Amino acid sequence: MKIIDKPEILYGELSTPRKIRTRGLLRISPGMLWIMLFLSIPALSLIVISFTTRGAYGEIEWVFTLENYKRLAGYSLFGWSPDYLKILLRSIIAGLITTVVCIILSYPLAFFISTRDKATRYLWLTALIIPFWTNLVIRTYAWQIVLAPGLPIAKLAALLHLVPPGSPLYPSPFAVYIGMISAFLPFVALPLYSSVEKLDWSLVEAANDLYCGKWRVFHQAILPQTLPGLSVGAILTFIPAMGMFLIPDLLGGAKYMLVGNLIQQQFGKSRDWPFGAAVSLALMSLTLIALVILNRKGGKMEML
Amino acid sequence: ANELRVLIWSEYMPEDFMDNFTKDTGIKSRVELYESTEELVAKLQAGGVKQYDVVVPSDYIINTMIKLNLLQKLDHSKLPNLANLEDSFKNTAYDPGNEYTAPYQWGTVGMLYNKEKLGADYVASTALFFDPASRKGPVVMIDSIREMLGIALKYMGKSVNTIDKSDLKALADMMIETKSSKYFAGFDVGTGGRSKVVAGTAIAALVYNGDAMRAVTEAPDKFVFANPKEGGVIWADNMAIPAGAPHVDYAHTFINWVLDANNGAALSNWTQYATPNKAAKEFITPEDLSNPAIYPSQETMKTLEFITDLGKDNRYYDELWTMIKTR
Amino acid sequence: MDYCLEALALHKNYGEVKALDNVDLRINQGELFTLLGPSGCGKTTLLRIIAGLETASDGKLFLNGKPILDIPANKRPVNTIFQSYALFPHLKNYDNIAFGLRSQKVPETQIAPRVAKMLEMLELEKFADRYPDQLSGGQRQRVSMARALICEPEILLLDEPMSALDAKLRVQLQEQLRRLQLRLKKNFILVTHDQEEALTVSDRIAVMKDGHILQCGTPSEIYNHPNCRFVAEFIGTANIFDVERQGNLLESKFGEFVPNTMPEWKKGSLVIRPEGIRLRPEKPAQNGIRSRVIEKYYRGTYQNITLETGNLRMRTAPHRKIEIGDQIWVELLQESLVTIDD
Amino acid sequence: MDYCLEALALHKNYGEVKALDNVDLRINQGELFTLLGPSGCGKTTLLRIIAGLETASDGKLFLNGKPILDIPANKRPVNTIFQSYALFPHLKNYDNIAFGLRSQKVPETQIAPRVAKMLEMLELEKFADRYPDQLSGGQRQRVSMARALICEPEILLLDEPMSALDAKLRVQLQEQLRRLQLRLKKNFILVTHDQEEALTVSDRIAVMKDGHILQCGTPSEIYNHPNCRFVAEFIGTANIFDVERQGNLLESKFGEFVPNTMPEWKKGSLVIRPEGIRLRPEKPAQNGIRSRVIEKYYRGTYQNITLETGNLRMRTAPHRKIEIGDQIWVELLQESLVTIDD
Amino acid sequence: MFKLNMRYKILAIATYLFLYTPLLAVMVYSFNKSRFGIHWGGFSLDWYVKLLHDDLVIEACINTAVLAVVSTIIATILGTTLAMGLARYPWSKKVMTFFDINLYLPVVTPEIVFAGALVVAFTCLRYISSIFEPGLVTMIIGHVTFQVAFVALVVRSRLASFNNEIEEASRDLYASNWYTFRHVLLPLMMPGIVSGAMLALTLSLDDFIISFFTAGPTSVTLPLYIYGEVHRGITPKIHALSTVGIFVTIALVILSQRISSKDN
Ligand SMILES: Nc1ncnc2c1ncn2[C@@H]1O[C@H](COP(=O)(O)OP(=O)(O)OP(=O)(O)O)[C@@H](O)[C@H]1O
Ligand SMILES: Nc1ncnc2c1ncn2[C@@H]1O[C@H](COP(=O)(O)OP(=O)(O)OP(=O)(O)O)[C@@H](O)[C@H]1O
Ligand SMILES: NCCCCNCCCN
Ligand SMILES: [Mg+2]
Ligand SMILES: [Mg+2]
Repeated sequence: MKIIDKPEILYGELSTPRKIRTRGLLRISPGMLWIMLFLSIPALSLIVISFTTRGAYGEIEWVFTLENYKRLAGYSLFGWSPDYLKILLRSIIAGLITTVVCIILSYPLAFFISTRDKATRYLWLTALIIPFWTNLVIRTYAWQIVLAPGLPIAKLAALLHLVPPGSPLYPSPFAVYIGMISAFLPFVALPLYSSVEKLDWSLVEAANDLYCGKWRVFHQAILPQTLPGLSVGAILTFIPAMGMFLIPDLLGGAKYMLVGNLIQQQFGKSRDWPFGAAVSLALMSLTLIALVILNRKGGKMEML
Repeated sequence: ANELRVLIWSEYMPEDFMDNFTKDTGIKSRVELYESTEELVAKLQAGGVKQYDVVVPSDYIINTMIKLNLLQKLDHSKLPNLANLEDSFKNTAYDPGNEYTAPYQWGTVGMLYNKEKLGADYVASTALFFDPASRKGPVVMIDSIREMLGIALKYMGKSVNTIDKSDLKALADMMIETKSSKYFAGFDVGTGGRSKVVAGTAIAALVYNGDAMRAVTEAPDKFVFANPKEGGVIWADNMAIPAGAPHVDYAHTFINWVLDANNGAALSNWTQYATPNKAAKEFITPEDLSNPAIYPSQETMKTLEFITDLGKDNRYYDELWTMIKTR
Repeated sequence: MDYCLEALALHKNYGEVKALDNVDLRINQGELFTLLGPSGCGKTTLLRIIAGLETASDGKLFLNGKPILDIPANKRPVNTIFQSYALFPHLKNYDNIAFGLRSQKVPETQIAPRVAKMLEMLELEKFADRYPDQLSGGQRQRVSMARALICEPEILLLDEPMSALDAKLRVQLQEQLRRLQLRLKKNFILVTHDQEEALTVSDRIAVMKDGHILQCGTPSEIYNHPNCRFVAEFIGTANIFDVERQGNLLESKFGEFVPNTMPEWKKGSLVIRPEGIRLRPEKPAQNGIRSRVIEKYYRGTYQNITLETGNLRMRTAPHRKIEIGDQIWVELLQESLVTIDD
Repeated sequence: MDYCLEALALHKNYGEVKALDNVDLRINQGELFTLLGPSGCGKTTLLRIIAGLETASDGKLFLNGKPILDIPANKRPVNTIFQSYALFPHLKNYDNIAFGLRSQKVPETQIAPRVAKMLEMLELEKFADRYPDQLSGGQRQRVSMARALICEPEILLLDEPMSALDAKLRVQLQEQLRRLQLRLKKNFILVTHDQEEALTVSDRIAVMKDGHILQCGTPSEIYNHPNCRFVAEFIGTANIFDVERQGNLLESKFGEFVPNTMPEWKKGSLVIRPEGIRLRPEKPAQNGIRSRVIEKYYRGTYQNITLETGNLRMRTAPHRKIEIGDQIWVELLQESLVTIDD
Repeated sequence: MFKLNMRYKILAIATYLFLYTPLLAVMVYSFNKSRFGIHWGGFSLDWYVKLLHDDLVIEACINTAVLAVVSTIIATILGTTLAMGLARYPWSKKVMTFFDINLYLPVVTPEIVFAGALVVAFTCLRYISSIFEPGLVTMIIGHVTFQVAFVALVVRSRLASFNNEIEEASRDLYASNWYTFRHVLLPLMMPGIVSGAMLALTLSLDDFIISFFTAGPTSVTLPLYIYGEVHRGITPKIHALSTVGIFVTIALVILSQRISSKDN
């Protein structure tokens, strides 16, 4: 950047471009360097690590190899089986289902809150924020109680022969989804609510005026208007849900592991950083792809 | 802070144990917990090596830890109580001559089950887990790589340390089938599985004997611990000092203190694990000493096997485990 | 009896608020009818009831003789042009215009020519492929008009369609609207609070206040013969004095005036428009006031002059050169004097 | 030489765009000077350079004879009223008004009476304790004015201060602004693109286009004697014909006209304002056109009539009753004809 | 106006129930006398009493609070200056893109990957200085890393929401740089700073993974403690602890809404 240092006025201040840039850099540096030092650069170094080898005892050996990616693609010591690809796919599906269900539940919720009168609306909104702020560990293990055998839900399931009597409903994919949906619901409902609150009702009326039935009113007048909130919600749900560790850990056990658990295992018990790095990068790529798609669908990063 | 930091399995010492240690030695202490051998190693590798003074790894992992430079040698001059040990524990295969470690407790991995659900004359068998026809209710398996797979190998009649690929393949298939059964109630750490059986969430769990025994002692007519007839895993946990321990002196003091006859007995009397301390034996609760769940009989001993470090081949078990869990 | 629209004793309450209070309204076939009134007088409410976007609390409403209050909005042959236009931002203008036909499941083959005709009629051909936010305010209004007109409604409702536009554009579009209506010979009901707009484009005007209709008539009836003080003040500039009848003179504190026709009442008001006031070089035969100029503004086409006569200020728009401070004679033209009972 | 403000050959480029292109400007002491021009002509740019919120690319600028281009905004004795008012939303109106004094470290004991005086002068006493967002547009404008005036600037700059207001309020505030300026005898520079506003309040007007000043003069000079076609068209309504000089007649395709004074040129334009046009019952002595009425709009105080004469349309504001289709005679008053060299 | 169909109303209320059922279950079972399972052994406050006497729990509470508060303060200061630097200077497009990528990275990186990256970072940095040994410091660093981005984004959008004229008006009214910052910019940014800080606080309190991977022996926080206990078998003591946590959350939510409603 070449800078001709002659007086310039910015925001009313008579100064020079160089002075202004220096001051700007001064302000940006601490935060920016912090992020780069502790996230950007380490994240980049994961790329390097993903090509190294795990030593016999769990140390990194600086022997460069494609082994980790091969393993990810399914080539294991026991022949080919696409376990890890399946887990990635399962994570995407888990993210999708969670997002879709949250969206379906959030619409009535958002409209419900926005149609309360001023005084109680605040209460309903607060009631939505409280679980949102409660630590996820608490919210998640709490389902272990609710789904325990002997309580109504498990009894009902046993009655319907969905599980053997006396069994808990967790660990199971069902429990994972219950946990995921309750954890992420507010992430969709809150931005959606702010969209709904700003809704231009005249469009709904125009649609009505122009002979629309209910579904067409929703599709043409409500959906497009709430799309911004919806895509923020979708981003805030899909990405973390896909990489979720805690909920499958506490509610899925080994029955419904997601890629987050796989990564955790590699950086934890298996002490296989190279493979952990490879899986992390796979997840990161999925995230970026999801972002690109959602961005195109109208989500604005700024709204996060 | 100037204190002894112990990183140890949960529920592995009486509640007043560390207080007594402080009373006796004037050294303050802090205890942190882990639930599996692998977790311990991961923790030390992720920086814990400079954070803790005493850790309690199990037999088979010690070689790995030494190779990873996670442990330092013991200073025997500061450990006169090493003499109290049983002879068999003075020269173990995994650490001959107690160069790095001193034994803490030993025990087995077996079955805790609910007598009310399985009948008073039930003979403990891992078929309850692995044989589709024998399954009777929700069961919890142990979230510990080598031990879980070891028990499964024992059910298959194989060695817990096999590296035969076809055996391992069969092992994987069996585990995956078991996991997909509707009676599979998850992999839990030892104490966790124990709690689920006690809470009634499962009818049986694979757990460490001492953890189970404490529940059995509380409700002897309800719960039973037994080593499965197909055989199981035997193990010994050992005190060791991480390479970067901040208070090496305290660590030696503590290890020596634990090896004291009285303290060793107090420990085992609470944990209801077997003691490696010959001198302590005389203070051990007599019922425990004669309890085959704690001190297995000679015949049972023959069915039990120690896990060993497989070096480079550990990798088979790691990958297998990841595979099983992710399926 | 062939009113296009007839409302009888319409009422609408929002809790305590009486948004419409016994409104009777008859709209003839093919006229451009305007609802004029200050903010909050109930214009939008009335329009929305006609459109079916709001229920009436009481009363009857007939469209071409048939009661329609029970028909939902999406089944009424009535279309609305919303104040904000309410164009669907995610649809191209073409699709916006086709919207109403598509929701009625008109086959696409019929839609295309009808949209094309509309685009042509409203000179929107160039913009068919754009999105509404790529249009100027006036263009958007035309799209919104096309979107409503394509459905061939019995009545087109327009809720302050110009209020968001700037003055120049507003004037242009008013003229355009009027021409369109004359050409289509359709019923338009226009809501506005802009008096000039109402006077410019309407066949007939209803002046509303507080949920009532005060006066209903042609622009010149309403301008020249307001039936009450509110209408006189609300529309155009009016000078209003309190007067008392004394024989065949009306007496005010500024002098005595002779109106065209003597009112019945004893005390009332006299209304005169600025253009009914003439400057005179000397005392006129009757209805004269002598006064001093205290303020004047040059406004391009005319000067706005404020006279001081006691406490009374009047405005007039003369062409003669006048300076502040001048003493002048003013005549209130007899034929322009309107008497009003308060 | 006692100009309050003098700009010599000011230039301002934004990359390729020449926002100001050789602007010369002289503003006398105590006058309300208006910069008038279409959007994008550089009005704001010029104002901001005067305020010190923008650098000039070239040229000189003197305030009371002293060059000021190198003085930063916060040291220039010039204050601005921003289009959005730019009131500090987190400060009460009192503190907004006191802001300029506080930032100059005037002791609080002196601030209080000065603010009080300002509040009184602008009738804002009641609002001192409110926040700006609790005020109406007009009140906000007054606070913004008070905030600037309390600093007793040499020049007060106003950038379209009325553009955000509705028509009625705008007219009120224009009058108020003018009264205030007359009372204070301060220099005001007003920016607007509203011609009527400019004509109403200014002592002098500079009409700008594309970064140039086209004409500078009093309102009536500019209205009655536009020096170019752009000025004529931009201000008020004007009828403009192409004409050619033939002896002492100006010939157009609608007939021959006799102007007040004969222009030098051969081909040029003839400008006439609507009020210079009269309807005549029969052919006038000179400057007459015969034509048919094709459109009329009732506008309350007058009718707007469009005549068709070939392709030419003209507007006039008569009081006679006229119907569409009538054939009428029209006279262009000689004294109202202005000749322009293109 | 718009009226909500009864069916949707019921669905909405059912959704609320769904969100609150687990929380209520935790609260109810925190008063259960029996130690294991959901068998109801009678009402008891013992578990709350036990909490008060558990040094580890108390230490975990203190750690949680210290971690949340300290990281929030650091992140708020860094994030605010960062936002000002980004919003108030005419960076070229390329430079801005670079900044933006770094800024959004913490927002979009899956937590678990973030944690992995941090583990790698700290392992390397440990060779440089011992302050990167696992403990409160590394946890704070980890938390600040994602908080700072959120604070910066919130404050930046606040800065973008008021136009330059405000700042110009201040200069026009004879204010110096410092005076403008202190009396105009800062107060105007305040709502953004406060809500950014609130967001940062929430994120810190809600975090588990980052803490899990960066904690040391003396820096166990409540979520870590609860997670550990849950694996060993949940007891009413954990329910009691969680119940306290839920009520602290409620208090915080209400407090923050008070603050933000004052700001507006
Ligand atoms: N949904 C509502 N609830 C309560 N009162 C309402 C509602 N809608 C309108 N009103 C009230 O009814 C009255 C008439 O409102 P309406 O919108 O018809 O006025 P308007 O004449 O269109 O005014 P404007 O020119 O401002 O649009 C007003 O006093 C308004 O406050
Ligand atoms: N910061 C800028 N960068 C580039 N071009 C600019 C900038 N500011 C103004 N311009 C250009 O300079 C010209 C004059 O702008 P200016 O704002 O002075 O117009 P204006 O007369 O005030 O118009 P308006 O009535 O719309 O406010 C315009 O063409 C505008 O596009
Ligand atoms: N709760 C204490 C459990 C201790 C068990 N140690 C077992 C080690 C087996 N490798
Ligand atoms: Mg309205
Ligand atoms: Mg401008």
